[in-house]
Amino acid sequence: AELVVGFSQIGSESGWRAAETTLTKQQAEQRGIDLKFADAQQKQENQIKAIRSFIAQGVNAILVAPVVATGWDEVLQEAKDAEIPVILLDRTVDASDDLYLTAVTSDLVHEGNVAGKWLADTVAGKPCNVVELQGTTGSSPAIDRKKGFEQALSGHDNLKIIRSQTGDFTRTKGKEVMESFLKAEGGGKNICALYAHNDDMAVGAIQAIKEAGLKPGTDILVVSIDAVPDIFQAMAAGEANATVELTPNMAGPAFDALAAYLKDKKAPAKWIQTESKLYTQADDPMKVYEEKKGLGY
Amino acid sequence: MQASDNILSAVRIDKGFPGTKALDKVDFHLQRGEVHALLGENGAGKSTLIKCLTGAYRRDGGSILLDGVEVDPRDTFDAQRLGIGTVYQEVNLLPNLSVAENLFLGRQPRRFGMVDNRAMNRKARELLSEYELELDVTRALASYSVAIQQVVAIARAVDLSGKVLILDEPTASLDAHEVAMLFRIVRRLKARGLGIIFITHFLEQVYEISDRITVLRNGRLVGTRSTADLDRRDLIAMMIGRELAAEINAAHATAAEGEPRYRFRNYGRRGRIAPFDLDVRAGEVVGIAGLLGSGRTETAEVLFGAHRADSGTAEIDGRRVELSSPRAAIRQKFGFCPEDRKTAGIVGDLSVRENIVLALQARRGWTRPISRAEQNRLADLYIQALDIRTADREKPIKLLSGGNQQKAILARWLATEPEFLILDEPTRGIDVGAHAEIVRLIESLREKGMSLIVISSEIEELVAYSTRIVVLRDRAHVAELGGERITADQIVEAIAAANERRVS
Amino acid sequence: MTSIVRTYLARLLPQLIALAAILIAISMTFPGFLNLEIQNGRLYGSLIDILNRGAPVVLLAIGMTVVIATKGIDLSVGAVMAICGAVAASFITSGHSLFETLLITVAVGILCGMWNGLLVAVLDIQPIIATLVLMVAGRGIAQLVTEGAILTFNDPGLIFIGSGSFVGLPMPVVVWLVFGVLVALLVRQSALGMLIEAIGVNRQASTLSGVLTPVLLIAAYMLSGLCAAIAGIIAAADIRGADANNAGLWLELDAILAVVVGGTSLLGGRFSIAASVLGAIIIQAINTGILLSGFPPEFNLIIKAAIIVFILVLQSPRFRTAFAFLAIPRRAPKTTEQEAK
Amino acid sequence: MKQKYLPLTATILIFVLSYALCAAQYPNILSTRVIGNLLTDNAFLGIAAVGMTFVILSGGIDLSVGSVIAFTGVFLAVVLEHTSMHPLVAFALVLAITTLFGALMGMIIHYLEMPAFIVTLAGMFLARGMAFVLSIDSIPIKHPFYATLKGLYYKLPGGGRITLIGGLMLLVFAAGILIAHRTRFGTNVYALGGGTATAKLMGVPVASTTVKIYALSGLLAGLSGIVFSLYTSAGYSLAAVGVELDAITAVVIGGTLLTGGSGFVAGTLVGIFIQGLIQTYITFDGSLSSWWTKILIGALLFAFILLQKGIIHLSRDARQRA
Ligand SMILES: Nc1ncnc2c1ncn2[C@@H]1O[C@H](COP(=O)(O)OP(=O)(O)OP(=O)(O)O)[C@@H](O)[C@H]1O
Ligand SMILES: Nc1ncnc2c1ncn2[C@@H]1O[C@H](COP(=O)(O)OP(=O)(O)OP(=O)(O)O)[C@@H](O)[C@H]1O
Ligand SMILES: [Mg+2]
Ligand SMILES: [Mg+2]
Repeated sequence: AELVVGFSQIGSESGWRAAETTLTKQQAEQRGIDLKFADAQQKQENQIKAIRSFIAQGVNAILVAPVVATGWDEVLQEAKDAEIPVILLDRTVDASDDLYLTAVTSDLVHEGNVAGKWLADTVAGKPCNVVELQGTTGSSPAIDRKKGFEQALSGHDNLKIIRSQTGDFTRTKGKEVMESFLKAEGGGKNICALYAHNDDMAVGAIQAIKEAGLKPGTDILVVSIDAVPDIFQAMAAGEANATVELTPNMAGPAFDALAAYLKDKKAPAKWIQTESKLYTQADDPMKVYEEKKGLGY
Repeated sequence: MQASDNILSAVRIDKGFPGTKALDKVDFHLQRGEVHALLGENGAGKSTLIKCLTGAYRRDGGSILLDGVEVDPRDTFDAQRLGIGTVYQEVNLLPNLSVAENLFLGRQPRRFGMVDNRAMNRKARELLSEYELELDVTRALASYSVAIQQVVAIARAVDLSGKVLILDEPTASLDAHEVAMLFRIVRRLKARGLGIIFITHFLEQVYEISDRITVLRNGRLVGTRSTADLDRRDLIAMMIGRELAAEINAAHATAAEGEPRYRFRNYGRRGRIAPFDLDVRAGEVVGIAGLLGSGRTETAEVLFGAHRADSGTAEIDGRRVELSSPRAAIRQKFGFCPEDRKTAGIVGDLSVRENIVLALQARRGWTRPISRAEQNRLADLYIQALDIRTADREKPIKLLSGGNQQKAILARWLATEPEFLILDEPTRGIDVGAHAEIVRLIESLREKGMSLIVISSEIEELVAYSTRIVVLRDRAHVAELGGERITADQIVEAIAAANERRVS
Repeated sequence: MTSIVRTYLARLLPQLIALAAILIAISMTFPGFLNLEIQNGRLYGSLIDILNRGAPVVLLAIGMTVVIATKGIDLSVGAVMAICGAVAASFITSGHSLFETLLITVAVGILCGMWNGLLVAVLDIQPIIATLVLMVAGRGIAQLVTEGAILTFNDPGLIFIGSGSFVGLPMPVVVWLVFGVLVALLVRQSALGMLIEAIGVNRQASTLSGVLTPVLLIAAYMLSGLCAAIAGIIAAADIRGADANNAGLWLELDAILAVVVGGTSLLGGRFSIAASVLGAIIIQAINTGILLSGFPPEFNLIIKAAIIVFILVLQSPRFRTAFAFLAIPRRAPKTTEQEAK
Repeated sequence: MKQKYLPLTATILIFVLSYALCAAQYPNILSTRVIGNLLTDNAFLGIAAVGMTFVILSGGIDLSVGSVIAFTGVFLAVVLEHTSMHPLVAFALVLAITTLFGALMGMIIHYLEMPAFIVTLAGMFLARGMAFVLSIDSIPIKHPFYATLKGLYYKLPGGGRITLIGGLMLLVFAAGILIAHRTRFGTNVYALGGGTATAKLMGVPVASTTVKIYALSGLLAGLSGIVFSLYTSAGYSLAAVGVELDAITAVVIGGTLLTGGSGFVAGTLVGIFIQGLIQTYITFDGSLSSWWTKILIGALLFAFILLQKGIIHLSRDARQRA
């Protein structure tokens, strides 16, 4: 019979996540999988409910993009008892690893690290004040991307994070917070670089920098994470400098691992890490933009 | 006077509101086993005094002695514990609770720590049977008429009053039968040694039941007299500070001539009022009489389109009209003073001025605002014409005394210069002076050619101004009296006849 | 005339005091706060930022004020903002002219308001729940339009609404100023204001007095929808894209808060558009102040809550009566004079 | 049947009907697993909704519920991680805190005469702010006692389970029903909903009742937070965002008037089940995109309200004709 896979998605809070959903559906279709999609609207309880419903329906496998790391033991145990393999997408959980088949994720700390390294290399020892736009307070990407970035900066005394506020991962807040950074730091004269936890905030901040009469990309370096299409446009225009890719295609590797497992019960590695590729203005941003445009970002 | 006779004494009570001195060093003494009438014009401060006595308002000065001991009830709960039961002026019960819960709120019988609903309902039924009321006490209070609610409020207060019972215009919405019943109970309590404070604007009732009278005017004490020593004329003079020009003349108005202007045929609404025929001429006052719950208010509401009629036709001057909503009726120059002023009449937070111009403005539409100067003129005009006691026209109407609110609503409709005016209990809660003025007003409106429908529980009053009287029973029109037959006796007989028929 | 101005000022006094206090507090922690300069032909500074960033909430608060005055509430405004932003973006990117786009967007907003109004006025559903329906479904509709992505556009006209300037002021500020004045004039120069207040205080009595209650109720929600549409356009134009997922998220709460800080009772009745606008500016001032303060973001909510509680406590009837005692000595001599006569 | 039971009956009717409809399409919905899940997954929401019912019955509203749940979770996680306190002691402590928090809001609402909507909105900011300050990380709770509690369940035939927290929710509902209808406090709550001024004139202790109502809501929100922390074995400051709206929706779908004074605690339980059913149905269907999910939830919410209105209307008409 046809393979039935349940997919509990966090929600649709950003373009990146919409792209992930689109790609997951595409991948399922290509493989002839019947994908049961459940949107949790950013709530863990809804994800748990969805997984329980999947178990009650008797699906063959479950994909989860967990909204938070903790709190999954019980429901994963239930899935295990029902002998339904579970694959984690894009974030891992804080549970014993025999409760799930594998996790297809990037390393959030590593992403921040890549961004930080790029910045350290680029300023090359010159003193540089960095402002940081954090993600939603308390969310794991915000915590980990901050951590990774700070790790990369440690040991570079020339780099200093002078201001750090949350921009809630949105363009609007990114712009608003950047405006206040600019005001607070002498109209932006004290700022040498911006690190944003996602591209959307960076895109908003770039507008704020322009409206303050400065040149983003030159007066203030801009580095961010995700690699959504719009940041490539900004990079092509010289307004953004670098971005670290977080691929939205987590489902492809996940389905491959699942197929292999179902075929001959061969358990895959517990962690399938996706690449955190760094893009800079040197990487023909317009071409990448064209490639990514159609993916549902 | 010996302090020991006094069960409740209020000494030099002061109470001010922004812009008003509602009570000015008022003394009041209530003796054991007496019915003490508290009288005064609308806005004299009667309700305020009551509220100060029961802790509903904080008084600004003065002291209260209960049984010679100084007390200071902080709220009505305190007052109840002290044995003071009160019926406040507007029905102050909770419409969403059941009748039984209203009666026993805060003192429900309990078993094993839980409220014993069965016992409570039983006790409620027992309590109400004293008032000849057989209700389903588990139903929400809201499903009963204002009158029944009033009786329930009285029953509750009586049951709560160990020492003092205060009744603030309890009879306003009661008919003769219920009033008689209330008085029987009051006499019984009096014999038990309770002190009873009784506020009303019905002077007959004052003379029937009270032992002493205290009169307030403009927040000041005018005096306390023994009822037996005070004749009606002097009493009125004490209340209004001058002689009343003339009392209501008993002779009724003559019937208007000519073709009916307003013709309702087979008009009614299922479940509310049985289809009826009604003709009203220009310059005619049709009085509507009937017992409580007989469907008088329903008749008015259907005529005004507040509840859309589902049968029959309406014609004005031979022209068919649709009275499908209050707006439609107002377009035909109808006006309607509802009986329940608190929920259907006043717009509490708005000023007296805005309340007066509201209907006129609504008819003109929002694009044609009445200028502020014109609003002020209208408001001042009616404040003066109807003698509405208010500090100024910008005072929120909810801060006016009950009777003055009623007058302001009347003014709202007069301002629209209606041709067909429906008044549901227009004199309820209105003082003697104003009462006479309103009766005169009704007559002068009729003389100007207006058509009026007036609903009143006061038969004498109906006789005074009606050119015809319709009698209702069980939500149907059952009799019509005209010409010579408009006398109090005839009306009572018609109602009674109807009643007998119901019994048989 | 002067007396009208004076009553007007008296009405706005608590809000003005609160705003002044907050501005002073911020400028003490952040000295450059009150600086204003002209840059590229427009005013530039934190104060302007407050006015500019406050635009969506100010606009929502204008509509919300009228809805609340009718004893209603409109939880859907955030979602309607998202819908309208999405509609604007999708029309402009599919080649429609700016004029057509704005027209359609505004129409969509008004339509959303009409839907709410019909539920409240005709079906008699409680406002919170009636508008909750659109609050939940509306964001879905917006995402349906953008398919969950951020729909970016480059139309200079539309962008101008978000980040252009006019007579030195950012366009959003101009828009809300003009719109606010228009609405205030509309309700106060016509009889609308009074009729709306009457409905809010006592719907039954108003209907019996011939007020067209259902129509006015629907109109109030339509106005709120219109406000949300304009706010949605501004929010989208600001970031040159429609973010259906986040545009206007939880802004309904800020708008309601603004109305309450402005002193309009949630129980309906008396309202003041100007006071609500001030309320919205106060809230934005708090937000901007927090951003400038440099505290870690974990503290944002606590600081905001504390300041709001403080302002509301100062405004609460209990405190105002206490405050009134301070005002009494000015009036007292007059009364004694009168009594002496 | 009594008029006042009409909304409740309508709600139950709608629930049974829609359950049957869902089951016709997906027979698996009848499995004990789904029924067990309905209880377990909605336990925290149900408990919070009981408190919300009281608040709404009194004519108020409590927007702080979701944040208090998050705060409770984070507090427990932090305390259990950093101290050797027994979870039961921590439970008692956190319940005391949330009850006090609710009582404080009640006091502000009553004594400062401020609208509940705004006071509890500030409470919502404050409670979540406190959670952030305690920790922005999500913290797992690994105390063995938690495992013990989670091991307590009754297994139904067919794989379903009645868990401890599911059972607790039913208990709370039972207690809520008892308090609402069989205590003086309960009647006082309805009295406040009928009109504060009148209730005061009738001698209802308005101040203490108001404070108790919000304290109760705080207590139940805290309990709900404990249940949530059992449910996820973690504390997380971003948890339970918007739960207050779900609770309010459940209360209203359950037939309680938001204006206060009329409704039933039992109705809220049905409201919770209806919401749970909607979610289960959507997951079983599994073909809806994120946006269609939202639109459908909104549409179903609307449909339920409409149906309820319709049923009430029809039966009222029928009575009038009779
Ligand atoms: N809460 C209040 N705020 C301001 N003024 C008030 C308030 N309550 C009463 N007043 C004013 O106090 C005065 C006395 O009112 P009160 O209600 O005691 O009159 P009353 O004698 O009971 O009249 P009525 O016969 O019409 O009921 C009136 O002028 C009224 O406007
Ligand atoms: N059994 C009942 N069920 C529901 N509502 C009732 C019932 N009896 C009376 N009412 C309501 O109470 C109000 C008064 O009743 P009705 O109009 O019959 O009395 P009335 O003849 O006007 O007498 P009064 O106005 O003196 O009470 C009306 O609004 C009516 O709808
Ligand atoms: Mg009075
Ligand atoms: Mg009547």
